[in-house]
Amino acid sequence: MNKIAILIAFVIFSCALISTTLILRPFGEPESTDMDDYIIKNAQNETGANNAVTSVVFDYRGFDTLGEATVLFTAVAGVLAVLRRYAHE
Amino acid sequence: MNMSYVLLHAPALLIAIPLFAAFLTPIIDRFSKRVRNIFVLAVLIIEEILMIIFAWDVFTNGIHVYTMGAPNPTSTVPLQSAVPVRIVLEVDGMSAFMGLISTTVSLAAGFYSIAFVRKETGQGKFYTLLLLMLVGMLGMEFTGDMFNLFVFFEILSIASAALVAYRSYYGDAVEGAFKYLIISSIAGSIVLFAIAILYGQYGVLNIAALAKAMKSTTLDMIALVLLISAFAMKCGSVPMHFWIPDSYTVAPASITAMLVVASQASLYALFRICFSLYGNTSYVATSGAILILFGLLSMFIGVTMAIPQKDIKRLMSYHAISQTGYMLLGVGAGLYLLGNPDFSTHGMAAMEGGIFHIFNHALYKGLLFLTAGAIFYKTKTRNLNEIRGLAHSMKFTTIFFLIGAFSIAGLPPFNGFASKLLIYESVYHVNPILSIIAMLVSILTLASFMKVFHSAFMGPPMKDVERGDVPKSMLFGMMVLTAGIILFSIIPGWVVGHIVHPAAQSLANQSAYIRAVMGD
Amino acid sequence: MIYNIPYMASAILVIVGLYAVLFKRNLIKIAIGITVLESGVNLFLITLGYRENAVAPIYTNLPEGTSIPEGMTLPVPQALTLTSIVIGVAVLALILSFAVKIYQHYGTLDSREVRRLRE
Amino acid sequence: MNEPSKIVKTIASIIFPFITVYGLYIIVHGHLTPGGGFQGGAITASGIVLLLVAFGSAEIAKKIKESHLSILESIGALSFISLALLGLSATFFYNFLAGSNFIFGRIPPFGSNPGDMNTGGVLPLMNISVGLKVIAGLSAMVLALALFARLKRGRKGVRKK
Repeated sequence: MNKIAILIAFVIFSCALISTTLILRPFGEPESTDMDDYIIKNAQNETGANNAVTSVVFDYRGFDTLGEATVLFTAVAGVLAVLRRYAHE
Repeated sequence: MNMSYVLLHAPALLIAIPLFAAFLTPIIDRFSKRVRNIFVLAVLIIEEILMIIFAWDVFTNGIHVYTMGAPNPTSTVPLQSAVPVRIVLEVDGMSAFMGLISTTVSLAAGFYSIAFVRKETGQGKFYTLLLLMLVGMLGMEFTGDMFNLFVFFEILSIASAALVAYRSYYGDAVEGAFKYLIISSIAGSIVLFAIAILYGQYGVLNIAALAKAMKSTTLDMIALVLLISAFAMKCGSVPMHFWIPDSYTVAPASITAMLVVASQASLYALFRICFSLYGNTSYVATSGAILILFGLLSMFIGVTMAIPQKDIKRLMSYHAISQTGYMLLGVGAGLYLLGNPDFSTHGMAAMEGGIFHIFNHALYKGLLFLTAGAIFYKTKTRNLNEIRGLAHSMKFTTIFFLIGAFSIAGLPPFNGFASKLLIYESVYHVNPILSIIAMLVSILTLASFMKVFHSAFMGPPMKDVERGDVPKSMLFGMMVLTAGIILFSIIPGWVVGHIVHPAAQSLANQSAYIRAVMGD
Repeated sequence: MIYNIPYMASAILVIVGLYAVLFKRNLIKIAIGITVLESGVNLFLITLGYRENAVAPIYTNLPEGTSIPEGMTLPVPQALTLTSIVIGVAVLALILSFAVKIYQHYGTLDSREVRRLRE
Repeated sequence: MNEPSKIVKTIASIIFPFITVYGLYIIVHGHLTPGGGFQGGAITASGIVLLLVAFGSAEIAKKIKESHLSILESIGALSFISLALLGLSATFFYNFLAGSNFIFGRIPPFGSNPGDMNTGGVLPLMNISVGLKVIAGLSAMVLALALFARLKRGRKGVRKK
């Protein structure tokens, strides 16, 4: 019973994904690119970096990168905490 | 350091301070354990104070925006651009309200942990992860950017999963954490897929900019369904609730109290998406109806599964599912009525009830989990058949448990009653059956907790339990939450008027949310 | 139809990954499923940033005659993908450490034999 | 499990410096060419993992301690967030070095150029701190898993609850 419910949910989810890919805009022709065009044009004079991707990673969306570094930090702390030695060992 | 400077930078500081402290904790831990404990508590207290000041400012002066990395925090949209380019933090009444809940419960959990995990190894990691959970919650609540929401969602999930597995010498702790992490990462991937669909259509990631550009296409509908299912999965609503008892039961008690708030952060994200992102589309009534349905199922199934439980924390976990149902019901009814002429009367009251219930639930369910942890600390068991007569030795814990139990059952004059009454009265106008089910669930909750009280605290005292209550730091942690409950029980009218109403108002007012970022 | 093949590839990866997570019994296979699922989502993100006949948005030794900005791919999806890859690594590490710990406790990786993971 | 052969050990110790230098190059040139702190850090950490595989975890654990790596990671993360906090004169994450003519403060000419190390403001500094963090973090994670697997191999009794 439980298994059938999971299977139905899985099939519905798959159909949603496939239909998404069919009706999404054509590959390689983005429609509204205001944010990205602004970054490409202004990355050099605002941040001084030649690499626009790095300027996005550390400047325009630097807060995301801080979060990302935190995720890695969290995972390391978690792994070390889970695999630690116990007092009674 | 004058006050206006702090208030201007408060959204970033509130996230940056615990993050900085979390990075610093492993280093301090090497030198002195005592200094580390004091440091962590000091950070939590500073957070609480700063959050209260900041929340008061938000409730009186309206939305705060903070643009990361811009020359000026309020310049959300650059001059040559039509859309926001940088990450914008946007704190409105609802965000500040959730921030208050998170900091309060973290403070209580921090105090409680000092004694509770004293005998464990690896405490440095424990406190680091606890601070990171706070960071994750505050980040989810303050951000105005979809992708940023996802990043903090993952920080919160990973930190919580690691803490659920903290007592990894118990096999089932690791199992519960495994399940939690699998569910979280599936939910995270689905959220990211939905964000990608939205980005592919509109080319922006800011919630306000997306809401302004929203065209109600089929893709938007698919994205909404994906987002609702992912966040409902993560907040423990019924179709995907099975992970809640497993992970709540095995986590250390202070972490279980934090997990309650962590799932409320997902609940907040769910509301934010339904109201602020999809508020002007034609899906509002449908998604409101879906939330009401989830709420009803959660309420009923949660409480019926709670009654036969023998494990005290497992029982409380099922009650947590059931109480989540009240919040979904209240806010869902508000969403269902949004835009109707009825909204200003019943819809608003329903939302206030649901939102007030979020705070109440965090307080009393946090308190109940902490008392369950105190019982476990004393007796080393969670089985209700083995526990009895604790009222003889643990006087304060008994009082705290009774306050929490009366509050969760919605007995007057406790705060649980105030929020439930708002929900009963207002959802009655959507459909009378909803109110009747809600009241029935409330009665069953009371019965269930009276059973727990009778079997755990009454009767002859247990033999092999030393006398005396739990250590002071644990009592103080419980006291923080009890003080909150008592405060809210004495002046519910003032709380609803000055804290809950601004939160509900700001959640319902989508145009103000958009205007704060995009200008007029 | 043909223009959407990259999207479809990513959707199929997501579906395969989800299938492995939902219907496989071995904990390591579940971890593999999560990784495949995340790869699918990452691929979907990065395909959204592609512009036809465009180069990477890096000005160091940019080819002559590249039109700015139309000749460059979108930088934001690349940054998002980087972030989500690192998150995937973090999740995978934690899942594997849980799996190791479960193996230590029960001597098996089959989720049917582990009490709480049965469903 | 057998010890890896001498060939593996020799090749690993020859290749290791090259991997490290390549990883560090990717880190410090992050603002000019494809790459950055995360990518370069992962490459450098993979060199350490290579040593781990070739020489065995016990051998490596004598030289590098998990707790030291954990401290190093904290230092990387702290310097990253401190760089972000230093921008608080304007906003959190404000790039206060760009255009200041101080270290890394130059602005490159618009359009195609050969690339100048001395540009990018705080970006190269952030790349370096994130690189440090990723090297330490990934090595600590792999080392912890390897050591744990080694520790438990000899033990017969599986502890049940």
